[in-house]
Amino acid sequence: ADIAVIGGSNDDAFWNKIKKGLDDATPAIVANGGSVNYLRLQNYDNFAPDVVQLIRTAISQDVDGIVIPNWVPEAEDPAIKDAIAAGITVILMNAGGADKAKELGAINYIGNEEYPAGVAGGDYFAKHGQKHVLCVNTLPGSTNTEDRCRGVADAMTAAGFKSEQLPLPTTSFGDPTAVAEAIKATLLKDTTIDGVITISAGDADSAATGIQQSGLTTVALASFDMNEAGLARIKAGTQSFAIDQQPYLQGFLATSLLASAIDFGTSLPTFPVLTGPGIVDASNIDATLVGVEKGAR
Amino acid sequence: MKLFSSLGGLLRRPEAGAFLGLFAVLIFFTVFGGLTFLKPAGIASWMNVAANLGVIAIPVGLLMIAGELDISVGAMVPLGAMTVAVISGHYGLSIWLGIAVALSFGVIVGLINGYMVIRTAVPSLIVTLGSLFAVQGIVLGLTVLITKSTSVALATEGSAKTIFGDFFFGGQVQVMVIWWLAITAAYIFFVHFSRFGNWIFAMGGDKISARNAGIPTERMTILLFVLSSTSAAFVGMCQAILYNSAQVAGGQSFIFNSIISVVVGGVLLTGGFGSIVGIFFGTLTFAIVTQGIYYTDFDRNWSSLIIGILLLLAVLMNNTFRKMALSYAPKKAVK
Amino acid sequence: MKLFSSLGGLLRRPEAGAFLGLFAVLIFFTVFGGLTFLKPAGIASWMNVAANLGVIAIPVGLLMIAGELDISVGAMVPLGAMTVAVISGHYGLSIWLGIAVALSFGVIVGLINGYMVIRTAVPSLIVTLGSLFAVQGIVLGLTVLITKSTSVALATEGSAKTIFGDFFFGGQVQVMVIWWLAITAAYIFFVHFSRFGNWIFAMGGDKISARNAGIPTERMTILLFVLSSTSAAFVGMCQAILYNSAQVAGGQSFIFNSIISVVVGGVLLTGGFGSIVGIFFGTLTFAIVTQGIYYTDFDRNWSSLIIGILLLLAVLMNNTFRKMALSYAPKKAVK
Amino acid sequence: MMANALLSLKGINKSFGPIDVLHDINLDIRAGEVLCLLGDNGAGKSTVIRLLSGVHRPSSGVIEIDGQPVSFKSPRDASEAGIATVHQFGGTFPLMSIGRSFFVGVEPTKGIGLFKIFDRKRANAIAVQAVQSFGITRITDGDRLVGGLSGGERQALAIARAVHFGARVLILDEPTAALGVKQAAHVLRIVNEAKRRGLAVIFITHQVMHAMAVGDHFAVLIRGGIAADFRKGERTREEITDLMAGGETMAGLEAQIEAESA
Amino acid sequence: MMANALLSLKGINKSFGPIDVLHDINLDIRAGEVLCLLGDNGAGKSTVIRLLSGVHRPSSGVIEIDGQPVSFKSPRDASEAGIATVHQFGGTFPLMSIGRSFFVGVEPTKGIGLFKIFDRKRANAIAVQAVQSFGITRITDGDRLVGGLSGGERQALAIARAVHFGARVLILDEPTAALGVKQAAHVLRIVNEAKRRGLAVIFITHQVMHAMAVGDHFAVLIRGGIAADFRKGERTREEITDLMAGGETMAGLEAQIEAESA
Ligand SMILES: Nc1ncnc2c1ncn2[C@@H]1O[C@H](COP(=O)(O)OP(=O)(O)OP(=O)(O)O)[C@@H](O)[C@H]1O
Ligand SMILES: Nc1ncnc2c1ncn2[C@@H]1O[C@H](COP(=O)(O)OP(=O)(O)OP(=O)(O)O)[C@@H](O)[C@H]1O
Ligand SMILES: [Mg+2]
Ligand SMILES: [Mg+2]
Repeated sequence: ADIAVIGGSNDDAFWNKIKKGLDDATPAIVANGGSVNYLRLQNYDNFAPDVVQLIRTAISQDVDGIVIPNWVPEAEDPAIKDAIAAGITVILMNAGGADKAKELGAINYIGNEEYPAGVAGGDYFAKHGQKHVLCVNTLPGSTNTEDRCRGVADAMTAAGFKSEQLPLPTTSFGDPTAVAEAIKATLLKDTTIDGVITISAGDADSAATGIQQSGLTTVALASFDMNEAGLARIKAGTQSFAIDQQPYLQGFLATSLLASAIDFGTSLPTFPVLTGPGIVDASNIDATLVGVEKGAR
Repeated sequence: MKLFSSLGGLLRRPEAGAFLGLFAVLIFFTVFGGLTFLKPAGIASWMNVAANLGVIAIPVGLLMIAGELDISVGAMVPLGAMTVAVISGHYGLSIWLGIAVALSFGVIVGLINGYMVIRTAVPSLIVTLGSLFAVQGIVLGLTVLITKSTSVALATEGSAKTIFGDFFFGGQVQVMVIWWLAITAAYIFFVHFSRFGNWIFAMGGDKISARNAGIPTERMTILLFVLSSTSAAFVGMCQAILYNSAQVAGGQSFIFNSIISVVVGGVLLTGGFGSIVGIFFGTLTFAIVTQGIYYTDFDRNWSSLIIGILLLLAVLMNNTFRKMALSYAPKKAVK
Repeated sequence: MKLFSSLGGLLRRPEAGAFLGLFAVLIFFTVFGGLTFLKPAGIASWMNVAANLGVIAIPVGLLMIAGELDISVGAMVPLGAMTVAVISGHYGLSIWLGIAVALSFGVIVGLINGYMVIRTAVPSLIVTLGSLFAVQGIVLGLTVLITKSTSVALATEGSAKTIFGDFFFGGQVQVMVIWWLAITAAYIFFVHFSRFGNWIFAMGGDKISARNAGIPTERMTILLFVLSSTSAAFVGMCQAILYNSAQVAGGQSFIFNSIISVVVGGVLLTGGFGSIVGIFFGTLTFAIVTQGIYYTDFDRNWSSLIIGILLLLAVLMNNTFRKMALSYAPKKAVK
Repeated sequence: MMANALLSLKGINKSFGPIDVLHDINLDIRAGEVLCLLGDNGAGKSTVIRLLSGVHRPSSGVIEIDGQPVSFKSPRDASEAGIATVHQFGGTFPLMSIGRSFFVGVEPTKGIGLFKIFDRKRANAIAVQAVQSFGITRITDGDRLVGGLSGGERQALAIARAVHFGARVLILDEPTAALGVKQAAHVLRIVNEAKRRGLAVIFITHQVMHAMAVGDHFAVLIRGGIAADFRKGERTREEITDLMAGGETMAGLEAQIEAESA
Repeated sequence: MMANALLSLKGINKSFGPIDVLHDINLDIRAGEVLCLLGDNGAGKSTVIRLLSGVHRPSSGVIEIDGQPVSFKSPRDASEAGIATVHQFGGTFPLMSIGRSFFVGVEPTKGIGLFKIFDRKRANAIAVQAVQSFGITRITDGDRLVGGLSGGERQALAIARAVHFGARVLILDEPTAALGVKQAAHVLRIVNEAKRRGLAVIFITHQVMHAMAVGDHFAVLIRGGIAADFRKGERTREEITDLMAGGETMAGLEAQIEAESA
């Protein structure tokens, strides 16, 4: 089957693991006479219109199936309906949820959700003794990053503690020093903060320096998603955990399930298929590192 | 109307190079992207992108011709989108009110930009940079204050949806394409046929001489800033209506993309030279390059590289072809 | 050396306005940010940001003085970081080799940019935009190809860490600050005291006359592009060593931030006028404005708005103060 | 017999910040007369012109038209009062076509209402004809870019423009400086023609011969003040030359140079 | 008695794309001689200059120095061969100081090795002195920006620069066009002085008087070709005037204008 996969910017570490997943699934699909085309956003600047544009592009290519993350339902739903109306099989991945998949007529939902991932992080903090957590958002205004911070905040509040967001202006996006210094300044200003969580793995590298600079060694660090340096910190004990949604599985499963459904009429009884949130901390770090070696985690 | 007297004259026009560049990338993607790229659905895919960009690129290009820059458009797109979403979505007021307010915000920011540029000696890059940040801050702050969220839904029905945010032609082509073509035609008239166009070119060529020649340079500058920020608010508003939702973030890519389209379209960065048709071709070229890549088999990890090289080649072709054409023109007899 | 003969002369210098702007934002944040902002840790916080930006802003400013633009720096920062991380982190080779290769990539991209600008008639904005995309594509493609990841860790010990990526002064101040100060001093000499500076100003003032005056404008243009992209690669490399990790994404903010710093520092966007000290003050101003906000009690959702307004005011103050000072200067006796 | 002044400057001073450029300038310009404004480099001639054409405003003093004080807020005000000026430099737009450059700000249009369109053909025809009437017959295509013209050709274009639009007062700041012998002669003829049509002309030149050929009335500026103000025939050529040189004795200058060169 | 040519043009043609600007130009310029290049606007005088100063390269033909063919790849090559040029427009940098503008490309330095620093004081002193030696005594501060000078002052600065650096050949393209009577006289004196020092001078002007005052040798360009080439005294002033006007009869021009003006 000819499959199109809509995805995030591919200089984004997270989406590269999804891409690894679908790349690994591709040979089997090609062997059955199909193809896989990854349509990725250039950036997240003009989010909703760009995503819809990609869905329309996929429809125009006469594919048999599309893997779609339903980030902005209000915007994407009409396009997804059009795709299904055009006879294309759709599977939702990474964002959307089971209810949405049923509503639209997609064959399944594979992934996790940002908000529960945030809640999982907040719970972890609350359980491990943090009372005031700062959620560093380098992309304020984006739905998915806002949801993450909101989840953390809700879980902390539910446990009787505090959490707030630190939105950074676009001038500091991609400048680790600016991010690190912003975190340091916030910690210096409010010394009750004892936990910091960043919306991406790269920002955690800056946050580690910011915390170290502030001299407040008791501040616990965590991140959404993970990278090599972050895992090294978890192993060394300078970062407490990372929230992982196992993107490799999302890409791999979504693509192969979709192709198999089209080519062989299979269908999975499990609905939805959840791949996260998983927590990576000192307890499971070594197994994770093996996957990292191969570019899947 | 006999506009060009010879091939040489034709190729000396500002849009000639842009056209050659457009032609080259079309060939490239037809070869590497295959037929789907040229099927109606494929064409719609880059036309839609070009239309949204093009409505903003033309006034940005006019400002560049007049010797100014406007980067605040990057914040005006979300402002336009958020305004209509908050008024007509969150508060549930009439969609027409939302549209009117969104557009008037565009006019107001444009007036502020324009006044600051003419009243102070601050370069327009910095003035509009200031308003870029300020408007971004206002959109984020107010939206969170009002809706406690950074994403607001909006459901539009009826004629407003049809006019501003729908698809036609088998659900493929955005109405924005029609707006873009109509607006382009209006600009062509305004810039190349009415007297105002002459004023814009004169302002970019030599602002002091233009003022000395009696051109109301200040009023024209303000007008152009109003045009660009209102156009950006218009595009944001239409996107919100089309996609039924508005986000606080976003729109920043319009800053660079519009400048790129304008310069690829043959407008001189330093002002005084360019054409609407050129900007039109430049926008199309840019849209084809960025969208066409999805129709090819190249590994997506390398797509930025390919876009970079193609853009460079398109602009290079501009210059080389034009030069070649000029020097191969028939020699005049020696007098 | 008696550099200025009067207050008027002092205020007519390109850096005077920048200095007043700097002074104003310092006061603002001392009032609203309180003491933490001025404690060593607070000062270090904006000095660190300024240093990383400043090393790139100065050569970008020199290019602007010479009438060119370089936006490819936005891709050179990750290129420098990734190169050293892949060579010395992923492959585990000597850190010095990583540093050498990172810097030579800077030189190579600079040479390519420079050659393309002088050999073709394509404006440097477009040339460096092409290389911005191309280098981004190469960094992404190669990194994923080699490491199967977009984020590479790097652990550096010993003298390389001390020289390029460490903190001093009680672990607060990045060594980059020392580099910045040293490099600024070198540039001040190079631009304002050696003959080369004169050439750069002449090129920006009137490139044809400069060439007619026998200045090797082409070699100077290439040199300046090499300087800017190597500086950006240098900053990226140092950041990778400091943060023990490199990402494929990022660095784009350096494009706008460096241009803003340069223009806030009093460099004319159209070339021919400016000063290194001005760029230095401009960079500091920008860093203070963006970092100072974290020391205040303003709601973070409004920080973009405050940054926008402060930047505008800083630049406005530049102009107003300078004008006022000039017109209040003592009148000469009527002859 | 002497008509009333069309344009008068009364006690005009002008300073740029601390620099005094003009002090106490009093001048009358009459219709049908040519005023030659003479003076050394930097004497302030162009500054006087800039005041009259609305580019700068006087620091003090009054400009009167037909005895009524006026205040030009912009060059547009001056051109609406019928004053057309060729400034010393500039006035043309290198990247615009000859026809468009000629009509900048006063474009001829055809059609009606909102759909008035710029009449390119007529603009080109008028511009080319106006330039050719200055003896520059090489220029036949109004679509050519101004940037491709020689220095003199460009100057002729600017003058042709002012003459074409000069309603009551025509101001020429060193119009013959870049012109060839033939073109300069044409400019002088045009000045005479304008005078005969009843325009007031202000003519700035550094060439005594050109000044003597057309001037009715001469004013000499020395360091920002009027050092002499006289009518045709009241001074000899040698006296005028000396005045133009800033009051220094220049008599026998040419002879002296001839003698020096061996 | 006639020395060998220092600089020769042999069969030079030049076209820009389809436009032929110069055809078959042959000229000899000797040390200690002033060649006046005359001709109408657009005749091609500046183009000849641009070939000699390395700005353009001839389409065909040879430039020789001391009988050796040379090929200037850039203006730098020409100035290294000892040719200093004041181009018709430009040559100064509005936003630079007088001292810096004067020495652009040939900055005086003090100190040694890597630490050679631009000698601002000396540059300013030399520049101010050179400009003042042209009679423009208003300029005393070498730190002033060029943009603030009057047209003539700027022109004087450019000429002063070329004279200062002119090693063997000094080329002046309409140097007196924007100058006052006094300053023009100074330029003519400077030309004579350069000639006496043994330099070859090429002088372009539209003013017969200036040409006759300094020229030893005259070449007249008409529409890109050499129409006449003669030495001092071989033609009358009237004949030269006619040639400068592109071959048209201009005799009695001034008389005619005088007569026209009533
Ligand atoms: N905007 C300005 N700011 C400061 N000084 C100025 C300005 N404009 C002119 N000046 C000065 O005023 C004096 C007179 O200048 P102006 O241009 O009027 O001279 P001019 O008589 O036209 O000379 P020229 O014959 O060389 O054209 C000069 O010394 C000049 O430097
Ligand atoms: N780069 C160029 N491209 C095309 N045509 C040119 C170029 N440079 C000059 N010309 C043309 O060549 C002719 C000669 O120009 P040139 O500048 O040499 O004249 P000139 O004799 O110096 O005139 P003037 O006395 O007005 O300065 C003109 O018709 C001009 O339009
Ligand atoms: Mg003047
Ligand atoms: Mg010439």
